[in-house]
Amino acid sequence: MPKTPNLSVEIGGLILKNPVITASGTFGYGNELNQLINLSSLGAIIVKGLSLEPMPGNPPPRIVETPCGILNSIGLANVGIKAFIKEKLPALHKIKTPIIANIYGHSMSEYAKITKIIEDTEKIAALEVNISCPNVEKGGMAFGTDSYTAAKVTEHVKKNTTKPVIVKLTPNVTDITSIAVAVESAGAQALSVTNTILGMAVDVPTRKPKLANIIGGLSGPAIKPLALYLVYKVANRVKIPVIGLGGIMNYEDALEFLIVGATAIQIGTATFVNPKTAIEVVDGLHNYCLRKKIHTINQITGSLKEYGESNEKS
Amino acid sequence: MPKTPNLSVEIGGLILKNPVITASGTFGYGNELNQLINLSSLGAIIVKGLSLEPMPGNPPPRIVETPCGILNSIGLANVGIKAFIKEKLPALHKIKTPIIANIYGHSMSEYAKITKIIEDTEKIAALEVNISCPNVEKGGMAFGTDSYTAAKVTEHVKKNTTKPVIVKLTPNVTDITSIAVAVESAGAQALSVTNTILGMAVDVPTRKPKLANIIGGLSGPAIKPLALYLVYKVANRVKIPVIGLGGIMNYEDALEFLIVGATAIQIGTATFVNPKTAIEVVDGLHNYCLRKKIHTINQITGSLKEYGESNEKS
Amino acid sequence: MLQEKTFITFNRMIAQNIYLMGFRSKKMALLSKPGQFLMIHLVGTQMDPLLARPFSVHSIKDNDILVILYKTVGKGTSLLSLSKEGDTISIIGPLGNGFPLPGKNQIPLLVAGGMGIAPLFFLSQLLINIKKYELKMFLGFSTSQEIVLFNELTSLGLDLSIATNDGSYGKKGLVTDILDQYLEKKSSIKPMIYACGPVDMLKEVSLRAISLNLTCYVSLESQMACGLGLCQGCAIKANNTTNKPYYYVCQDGPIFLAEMIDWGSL
Amino acid sequence: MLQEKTFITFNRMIAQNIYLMGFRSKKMALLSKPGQFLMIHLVGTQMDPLLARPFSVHSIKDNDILVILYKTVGKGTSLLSLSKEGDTISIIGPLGNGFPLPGKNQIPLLVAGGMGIAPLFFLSQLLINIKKYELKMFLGFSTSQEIVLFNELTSLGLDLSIATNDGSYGKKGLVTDILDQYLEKKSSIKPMIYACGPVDMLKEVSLRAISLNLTCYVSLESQMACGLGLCQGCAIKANNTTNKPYYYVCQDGPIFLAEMIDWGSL
Ligand SMILES: Cc1cc2nc3c(=O)[nH]c(=O)nc-3n(C[C@H](O)[C@H](O)[C@H](O)COP(=O)(O)OP(=O)(O)OC[C@H]3O[C@@H](n4cnc5c(N)ncnc54)[C@H](O)[C@@H]3O)c2cc1C
Ligand SMILES: Cc1cc2nc3c(=O)[nH]c(=O)nc-3n(C[C@H](O)[C@H](O)[C@H](O)COP(=O)(O)OP(=O)(O)OC[C@H]3O[C@@H](n4cnc5c(N)ncnc54)[C@H](O)[C@@H]3O)c2cc1C
Ligand SMILES: Cc1cc2nc3c(=O)[nH]c(=O)nc-3n(C[C@H](O)[C@H](O)[C@H](O)COP(=O)(O)O)c2cc1C
Ligand SMILES: Cc1cc2nc3c(=O)[nH]c(=O)nc-3n(C[C@H](O)[C@H](O)[C@H](O)COP(=O)(O)O)c2cc1C
Ligand code: FES
Ligand code: FES
Repeated sequence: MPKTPNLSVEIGGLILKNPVITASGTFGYGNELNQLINLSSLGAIIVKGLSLEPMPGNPPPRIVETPCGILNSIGLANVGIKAFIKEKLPALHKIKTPIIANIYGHSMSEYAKITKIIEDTEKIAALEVNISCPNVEKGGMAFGTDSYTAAKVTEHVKKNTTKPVIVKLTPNVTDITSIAVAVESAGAQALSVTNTILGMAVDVPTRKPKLANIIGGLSGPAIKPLALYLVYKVANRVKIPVIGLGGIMNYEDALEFLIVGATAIQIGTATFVNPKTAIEVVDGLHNYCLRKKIHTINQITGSLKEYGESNEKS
Repeated sequence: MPKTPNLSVEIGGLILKNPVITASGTFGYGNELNQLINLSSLGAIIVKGLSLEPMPGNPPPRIVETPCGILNSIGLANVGIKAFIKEKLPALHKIKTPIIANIYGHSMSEYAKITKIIEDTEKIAALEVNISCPNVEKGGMAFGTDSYTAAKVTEHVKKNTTKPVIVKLTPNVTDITSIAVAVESAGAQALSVTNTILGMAVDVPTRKPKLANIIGGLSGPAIKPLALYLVYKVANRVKIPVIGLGGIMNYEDALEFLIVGATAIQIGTATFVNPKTAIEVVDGLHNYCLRKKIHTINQITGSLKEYGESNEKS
Repeated sequence: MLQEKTFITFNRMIAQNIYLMGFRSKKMALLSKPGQFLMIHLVGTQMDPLLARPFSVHSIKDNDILVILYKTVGKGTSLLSLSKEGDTISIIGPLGNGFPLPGKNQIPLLVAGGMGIAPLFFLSQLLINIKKYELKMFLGFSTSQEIVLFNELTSLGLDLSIATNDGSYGKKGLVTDILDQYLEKKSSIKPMIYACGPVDMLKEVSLRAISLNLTCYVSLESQMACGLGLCQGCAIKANNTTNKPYYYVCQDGPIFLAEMIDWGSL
Repeated sequence: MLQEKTFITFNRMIAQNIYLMGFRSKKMALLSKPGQFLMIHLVGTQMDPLLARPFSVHSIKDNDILVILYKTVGKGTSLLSLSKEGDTISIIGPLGNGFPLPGKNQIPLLVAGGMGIAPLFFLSQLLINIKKYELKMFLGFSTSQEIVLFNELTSLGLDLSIATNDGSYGKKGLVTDILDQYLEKKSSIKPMIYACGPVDMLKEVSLRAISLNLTCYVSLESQMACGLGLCQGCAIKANNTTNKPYYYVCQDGPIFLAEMIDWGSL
């Protein structure tokens, strides 16, 4: 009888039962799909980006579909860290899946303050630090496009928590590896690669931008080739685990990210298309490992072969 | 009777009868589609990137389809500038469309040498300087990711020619406007925005990269939102004309680029999907102008409205 | 909220670019209330168009067939119009809040512009079946060719007043014109209004209702990525007398009280 | 080279995952030679899959219907298999060089592996019609269920030898095994070989032909973006005795002399 494959992975000391995580901003506050899927089957849940104070977000339209992708300019609309803990988190208490808070600050000290609040919140298992949001004026992506400030934000967060710290990088840079290395040196225990790419769209009849904010972040299958490349580059450069995301629609896409070096993956836009995607990816990975007699999913991470190499082993 | 709209545009002193140009690397050496379309109807033809010596290009596979896009790692396979002039250019002599040479050098001095050869070649109307190819090891994109070297390459080319010099930028940078400004100051008379985005793809069954070169350049509709954003940013920053490209599939896409500030546009990957795309875009723009009573296409360039603005005028 | 892969039982054009489509789902049919909507995705491996599209529940047939009424306006709806009986589609629903029913002494009045008839048909079925009202409906279309479901509505027993922009049927003008006439004439009656249609029409109806102090529910649309409360994409500006800056159409709506919305922002 | 939008006249499954499809184009039918190919695109506004797909001309019916034989292996071919009589498709062709015909004293021998039968069927029709050869064809399939066109080939008058990997029909083994047997037995005959099939098979056939000094034409495939000589994508490594580093399958091929190719790179 085939052995049940071990899908568990470790991210900065946190053990996930499988490498499939739901991406921030695409899974609400964690409980919205409670009626459709078994949330406890997920590797982890990353909730909507949280700021110290509530943020209203950008004026609508905030979403527009583009070829094989979507542009969003949500602008980090969120209820704020305190309301999240008070009003949203209790619904997740019964769920046996680590909850990861995605945090965003307008300044270094805001990052520190949110971190302190989370440090005291038992149900939050880890932090994902968003230094790469393209949709807010102050801070946001600016923190993530420069090695020095990226490292500084990381330090501010690290100083204030004992929980694992994941830093989420932006693809909108000339050299993502220098930022990855800086953030690693500053103490990040994992990296999420990648946030959205900058983009825009125009409504020809009215000659207006399709997003009220003019500019938005591109996600979905359209960006998968870029995301995969960035994960490949970063994973070959840092020692900490890389969590890959960008356009993953099914378990085969997830495998591509693992193969180029990701330890875990996140499902973002795909959840909008099919809310069961993350669950189906968990099942798909499980069955793939069974079929291929792979005992632990870690064996897949970084298993990319040379082009000319023979493929007898697989 | 409605007046025939004036579609002509000017790029660095060169007058094109319409703003529709075929993009380098997607239109061969200019004459391949001679049997299918009337080449003289095009605004201009940019031929495959040419180097001083012939280049073999990268090993195959060089092309892979991705969601709404393609990744290529051609590696600037070309016959070299001399063979181009001797063997390919004569076929274009009867065509009443400006021929633009896209050039690529492994070093500053190679850029200068190719430029000199082109300066003496009457049929070549202008140069497009590729400082943004992701598919070659030396030079290539490296020249285009740094303001200083980008400006230096531009100077080397400018010094050796009286023909209009267009510089083609890469999207793989943190701040494209700083490069655009540097290149403008160095004397470029126009900018092409944008070349391909870096990307990769993995074949799961064999765990090998789908491209032998591992990494390639992403083009096609998938990148349109990013390309449009970059054109918008650059056009708002420089005084010289911007030629927009990236995922244009039809005349409406072309209009989006004009509206955000492009003076002309290029058709790349779309020609693979439908070789008549460029011609159909010319017709589409013509009919749009007729329908909307727009006398000269220049009126559309940079006509983006604010989101809240009323749209009575259009 | 359910997610199901199911089969199309019919898909037919009932007017230029306007289609009625049915698909079987007993469970979802049982749960659906007028004003709620479904997210519909054609099943396939193609990723363009990428997202599911929202459609109101238009009616329930034979207790187990959900019916939508839709107009082809772009890629997604054009593709939908090509699908045939027996094709598979994926639906999530019912979503959103649905129309609150009238109170004991409230007299409902339905106002539909164009495709706004889609959810109001289901509502009128319910109102007539449950409460046996003398139900009045004002309909606006751009032209007579776009008038759909005339017979169905009439045989339900509705009292219809129709306006067309080009005057090709009924009163020439906007649906708000005939509504105005009615409200002026019968100023003693204080009906409650249910409205669905283009945003400009909803705005006009709402402003009237607010100024006349009438209860008015509108069914709003906005760009949706998920329909499920995950993306925060479907924001619509709240009237500034409330403390929420934005409502989310998929969760807080799509049915709103007229005075909840900042109409100036739309 | 022509580009046409035309109609599918038939599209039917002839074996598991294998389809024959015809579409009308008198002009293209007139121009097409065996070994040439078409770029085929389903007409529509969807952009996934994005590119057209290359298929060999499999035969010409009634002088004006182009026929292709294809196997569903991915997105594009699966979509193609769903299209029906009357659907519109866009084709560009004929493309590529086609098979050179045998010289006066050359005896042609056809070797097909799996879908390699697609272009060789057209070639065998032509050879039999024009030259009245005693035409021998070696066919390899993975299993008997994949054997297609057996009756058609037999009634053309071809002398067929079949191998299947699993031995479910004919000789158990590879098509090269039965070819080897033949070449050994009839070592006095110096046939010229036309081969099409999976690259590993073509490699084996080519290496034999080269060592026996036989003229051998192979029909090669590679990843194509355009099929038209625009993209330089379809490169295939040239044998290093030539001065071109790469051939382009769409322009220099898809038919190559065995010795032109660097088989070690494939
Ligand atoms: C809650 C809700 C219920 C709806 N019910 C119905 C219904 O019962 N019948 C019906 O015909 N339509 C209904 N719609 C609108 C329908 O969802 C859109 O027409 C459809 O999504 C358009 O898809 P498309 O791919 O054809 O168009 P696209 O190619 O996506 O867009 C074409 C045009 O339609 C506009 N558009 C796209 N999506 C929307 C949207 N969600 N709201 C408003 N405009 C949009 C675009 O801006 C564009 O101008 C409803 C929308 C919502 C939010
Ligand atoms: C000149 C030429 C003639 C051809 N003639 C025929 C024919 O007559 N009948 C037939 O069934 N097929 C033929 N092919 C192959 C056919 O083009 C591919 O099977 C088809 O493009 C696959 O498209 P897809 O979207 O279904 O698969 P995809 O989803 O694109 O790919 C599925 C799998 O097929 C492989 N593949 C994709 N395209 C090609 C290609 N061009 N060559 C080789 N492998 C590929 C991919 O690597 C992948 O493993 C020919 C190819 C060429 C180049
Ligand atoms: C609507 C939307 C909202 C998002 N909000 C956030 C956010 O609050 N914080 C964050 O770090 N990333 C946010 N993201 C980015 C996603 O988490 C993810 O990095 C990106 O979408 C790429 O993955 P995908 O292609 O799988 O969606 C958002 C993305 C979308 C589409
Ligand atoms: C196959 C291929 C080859 C290309 N070769 C070149 C080249 O030689 N020089 C160059 O400047 N750009 C080259 N490009 C980039 C295109 O000119 C264009 O910038 C890019 O494809 C984006 O436009 P598109 O999305 O319309 O294709 C190539 C693109 C493709 C797809
Ligand atoms: S549509 Fe996603 S939250 Fe409403
Ligand atoms: S497929 Fe484009 S050059 Fe051959």
